[in-house]
Amino acid sequence: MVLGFYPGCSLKGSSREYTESVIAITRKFEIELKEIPDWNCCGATAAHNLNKELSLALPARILALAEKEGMKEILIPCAACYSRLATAQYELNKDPELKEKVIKIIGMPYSGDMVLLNVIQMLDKYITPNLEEKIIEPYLHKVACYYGCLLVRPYNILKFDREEDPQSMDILVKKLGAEPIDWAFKTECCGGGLSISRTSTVGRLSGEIIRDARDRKAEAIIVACPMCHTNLDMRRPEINNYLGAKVSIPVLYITEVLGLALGIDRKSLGLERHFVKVTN
Amino acid sequence: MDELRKRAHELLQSGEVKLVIGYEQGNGNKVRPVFITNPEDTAKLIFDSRCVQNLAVYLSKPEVKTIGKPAIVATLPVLRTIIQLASENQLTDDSAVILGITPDGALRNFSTLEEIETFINQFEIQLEERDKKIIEQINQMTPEERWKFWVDTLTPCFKCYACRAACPMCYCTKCTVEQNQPQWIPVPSHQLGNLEWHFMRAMHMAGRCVDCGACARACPISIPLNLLTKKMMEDMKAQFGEYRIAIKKGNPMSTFKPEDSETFIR
Amino acid sequence: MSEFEPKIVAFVCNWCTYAGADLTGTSRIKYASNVRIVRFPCTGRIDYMLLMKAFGEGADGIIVSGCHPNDCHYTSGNFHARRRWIVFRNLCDFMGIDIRRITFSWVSAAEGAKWADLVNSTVATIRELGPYEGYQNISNYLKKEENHG
Amino acid sequence: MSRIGVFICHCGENISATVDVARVAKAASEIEGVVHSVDYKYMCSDPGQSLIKQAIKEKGLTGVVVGSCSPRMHEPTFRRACSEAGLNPFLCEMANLREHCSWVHEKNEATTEKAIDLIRMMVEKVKLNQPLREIKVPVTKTALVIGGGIAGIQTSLDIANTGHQVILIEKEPSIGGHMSQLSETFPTLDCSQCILTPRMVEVAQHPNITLYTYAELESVSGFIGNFKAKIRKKAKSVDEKLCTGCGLCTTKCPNKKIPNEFNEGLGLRTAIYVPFPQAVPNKPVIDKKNCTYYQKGKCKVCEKFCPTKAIQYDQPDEILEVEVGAIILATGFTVKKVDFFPEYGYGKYPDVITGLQFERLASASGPTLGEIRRPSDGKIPEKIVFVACAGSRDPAKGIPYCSKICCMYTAKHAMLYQHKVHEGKSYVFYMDIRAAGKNYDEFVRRAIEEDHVNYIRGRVSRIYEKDGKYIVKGADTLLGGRPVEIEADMVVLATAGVSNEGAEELAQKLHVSYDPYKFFAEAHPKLKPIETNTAGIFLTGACQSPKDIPETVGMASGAAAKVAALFSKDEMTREPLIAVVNRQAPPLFSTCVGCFLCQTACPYQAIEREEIRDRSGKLIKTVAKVNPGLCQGCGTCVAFCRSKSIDIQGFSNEQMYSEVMALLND
Repeated sequence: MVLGFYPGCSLKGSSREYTESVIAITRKFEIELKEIPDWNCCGATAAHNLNKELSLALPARILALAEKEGMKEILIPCAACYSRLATAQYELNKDPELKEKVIKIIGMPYSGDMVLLNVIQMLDKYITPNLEEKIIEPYLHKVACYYGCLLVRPYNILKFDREEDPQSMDILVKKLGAEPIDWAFKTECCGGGLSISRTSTVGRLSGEIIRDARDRKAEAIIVACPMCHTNLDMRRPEINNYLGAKVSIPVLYITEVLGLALGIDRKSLGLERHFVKVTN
Repeated sequence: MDELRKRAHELLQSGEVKLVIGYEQGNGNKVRPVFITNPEDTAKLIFDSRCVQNLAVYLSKPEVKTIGKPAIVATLPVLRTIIQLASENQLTDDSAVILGITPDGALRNFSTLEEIETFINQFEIQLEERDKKIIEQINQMTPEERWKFWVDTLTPCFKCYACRAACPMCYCTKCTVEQNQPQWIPVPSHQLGNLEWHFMRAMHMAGRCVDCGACARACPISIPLNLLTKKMMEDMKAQFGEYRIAIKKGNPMSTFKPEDSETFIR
Repeated sequence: MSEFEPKIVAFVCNWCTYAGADLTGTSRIKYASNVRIVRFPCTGRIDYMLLMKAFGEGADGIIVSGCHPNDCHYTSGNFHARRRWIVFRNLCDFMGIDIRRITFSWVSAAEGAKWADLVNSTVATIRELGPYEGYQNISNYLKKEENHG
Repeated sequence: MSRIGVFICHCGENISATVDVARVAKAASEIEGVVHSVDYKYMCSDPGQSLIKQAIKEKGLTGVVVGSCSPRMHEPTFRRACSEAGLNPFLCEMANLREHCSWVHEKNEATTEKAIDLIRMMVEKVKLNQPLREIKVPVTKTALVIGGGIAGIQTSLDIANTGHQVILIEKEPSIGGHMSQLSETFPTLDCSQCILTPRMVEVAQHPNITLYTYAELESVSGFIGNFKAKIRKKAKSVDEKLCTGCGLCTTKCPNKKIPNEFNEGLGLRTAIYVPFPQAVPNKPVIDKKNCTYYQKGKCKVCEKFCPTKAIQYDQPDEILEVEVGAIILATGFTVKKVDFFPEYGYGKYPDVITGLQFERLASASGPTLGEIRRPSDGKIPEKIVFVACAGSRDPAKGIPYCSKICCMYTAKHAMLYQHKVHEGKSYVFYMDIRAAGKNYDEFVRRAIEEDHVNYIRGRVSRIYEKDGKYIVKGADTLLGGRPVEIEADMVVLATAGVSNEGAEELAQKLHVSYDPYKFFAEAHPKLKPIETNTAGIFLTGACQSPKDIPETVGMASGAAAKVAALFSKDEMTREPLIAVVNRQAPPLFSTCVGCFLCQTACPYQAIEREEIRDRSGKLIKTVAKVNPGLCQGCGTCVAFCRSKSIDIQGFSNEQMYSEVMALLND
């Protein structure tokens, strides 16, 4: 089976481990990921604040390229990219006039019927049905599933999971043997786009998330978004500084946890690339 | 065919029915409807691909009703007609014995209308490619061209009302065209009278037409009348989700959905 | 020859649009005088054949208006009417009857301004389209015949 | 031959300033069939009406057209005038020269032309008008009140006190409704039950009121003055005549762990139970779903202990058929439960409760006997947070409207808390304080100023539990949106008031319209807030929209007055503008062919089947027949009938046709 694949910038840079773990898993289930050729920036996070047409044209071009390749379904692991592509698809399908305009801008035919999958949707659709027999090492840890903002919002566009108290990752990690904690920070702000510009704010916002996960005795935080990961993992010094304590709970992508349960080696999953060490 | 004759014979012999409505060999290569009351005459019955006239039209004729309970040779369009008539309270389970003919030509007995409904539901009403093409051609015209097309097409009509007589759904005892207080449809067969007659006839068929083609076949000057009903059927399918003949569903024109499209309403 | 003055016939329901047009009056909002209102109890009562008759008798444009969905005084007359209009409009279009000349609308008893606006824009549209010669020609043919007879 | 009189009104200058009335009158006089045409300054005035009456008598008019204002304004006036002069009132029509002509057009030739057209239209119509008789229908002077809360109680008492019979049905085992659950009432802080209980007893004892509790409406047919209702009396499993209400069974029932609905789940009850001590009737019912005997076939403890042998396990549901002349809907409302709010804990935190639950905690008859204690551990909360607008005014939650009562009861709750827990600290998160009402704002000010409740203007984004505290995260928008966090011991959500489950179904049974939130819709938002669009069915209380007690009681009395007015006569008249299926001489009998597609189109189920039989009883044909009592005259069937067999009086095919013809044939 072949799935279209849109990595976006993070998965080629700061979150290479996310890409690696996604590929490791799909390979295990004989799914080939075909990268959309000549892909461009999805427009996150700035474009839609500056220029609506630009913010729609960028994702539209990506989707048009995928259509040209004959793809019917594409995987978008990055939550920000997923949100942008899904939003553009929704906006353009809603407004035929705008769609015509954007088609003119990108200079390519675009139909708008591509099926877009975030990583959890992909796992639910293609992996979990045949998962049980393949689990070698159940992930027997208490974990905090952290969804962030873009994976579940806005509900009326994505129609994926409930936006205030999402459950999809919790259900998935239970299948892997983990015990998800019940907590209130699943969709709290991690500081998102301020990762570079205002690290102290990230320290404070992500700090509150880490604090609650720690207090509730989570042994790992599970994410499905490169931004979440960057802030919770790479900005740990700032977080620790804010908390006044050293917290060493690792932050894992859902695909990494899955990979561990499937017995894939740490290196293939990119676990060595984390700032906060992932111990066994 | 033997089976059909045998069954018809049985029915008349036993007195279960008083009349068998079927087809017989006519002049030349033509077939025509036959009304058999004598068991011996059942040998006249034939059935082949030439037998396309919708016999259900006779079920509501008073002349037929006075004879007694009929049995009727019923092809798919006839079966559809029977269900539509039943939905309009014109028939019940006991009204007639149905000598069903399946699309592959086999005799099939139905004991209840419900059974017939289940059967016809396997065959959705579909337009033939030829009709689709003609409708598409008309759609492609400008409104002015369409207007001219229909005025020209309908002008030769001389209002013989054969279409009405052949249509099994036109069973009103007093047709609107025969009303003169007010005079809804002008009597003469001039352009306006023709247009309004055919327009109204099509509207009366909305949600009721079973697409048997009887009206067009009956037209002595071959006006493709059923293009109107066919087009309407397609439109209704698109607008209301389905076009299905059923006993209890409620006619699409006398029911509604709160979410019906209203993009054309300001 | 003087400028073409369209003849518009409005078929409206008693409870919403007729009352809405009353409100236009009490609010003294001015609109084009080309329209003549025919009052029906409900849009559900409006017979499509009357619309045909109006064209046949020389109307250049038609307005059909009633209560907004869920506002019908009779609960569902307007829903039935809407269904009928959907089918009617499609058939008109297929037969080349100029559907631009029939404006369907919902005008509530509180929408006096909307009524004025509706009439004005319909008059403007019809003015641009000109007299409905297509329909009038075939009905003049009728009158000719009658004169013969 | 028609002899039509045309009367053109100047309406002071309202018409004559833009329309050349004299010319209109002259043009009218030239229309075929018009024998009299005049204009006059004020047609609706006494002398104006006399002109009409005089002409009817002197000229022997067979029809009258008054060209003046909207028929919605003066049609009754002119029809009455005609009637007084001996002309059938339905032979009078009005042309709307004011609202539809003089007021909306400029003074010019075209406007006068239009006025002439409008007159011509009506002259042609009136020529075809038929004399009609008003329909008289008898009135059954019994009212059916559905719902036994304060609305139903008040309206029942008021109707009963006018001397008419009332049947009151309540789906719960006792009347009382939400008001009986309340602790104190705003803005006076008097005890809710103390003021309600006497009325409940009065209902039970009133000779004109028949009370059925544990009963629901099954179906309704008929029309104003003549409804037939089927009522399902659910089996109580207790013979009400034998039961003395001693209560022994309820103390002996072994199944004691059923969440108590009256206490909003904060207490427990037995399977055989009386909902609360002051219940009316004060006799128990068996809750079959939770009864061991019904579920497992064994137990019968209550039967064993009952001293009067009142327990009847095999008692069936009973269907009563009653005839009533009016129906009052008083079914009330409900509040959203906390599980509606994932961000506030999705119902998983025991100490995050609804306002209605707080009422039970604060009530002396409640599970804590009036002490404010946490449901989880019984501790008295030291810090309590009230969240107003929990769901209300929140389009994202699908509830854009204001629930109206929450601001007031939240202030009351905070006050009650402060009165009971002197050292406690209370916070109210609010969007706006809506305290419009007599002594209402003063009440809220008292909470803030005298009882020192901390009001914070802002919304709560999330509530989560940490170390035994509930962290309430919100914003203080008066401090520039500064985030606020309060570690509370208990949180009370003023959850949105919503329509009852089953409201939609009930509305459809009664053919009453409802709004998108399933609250029943009034006939006119301002002038008919009590009537529904279905004649003879009235609304009262929170089933129309959330409202407080005084407003509910006022509305209930209003509904009672409407019913009393209806019952003040033995017969009522209706306009005869209804549909009729034609009848003709044999052998046709009617042009109707009995396809009955009109039946599904009729919003009122007014179309019946009539079987036409010959002398020997053989069925000749089945044709449609309109029930004149049910038909409201919309005419949907008329436009639908292919053979034009149905017509509507007053707006007949001929009349409408001739109007169109008159307009265009010039």
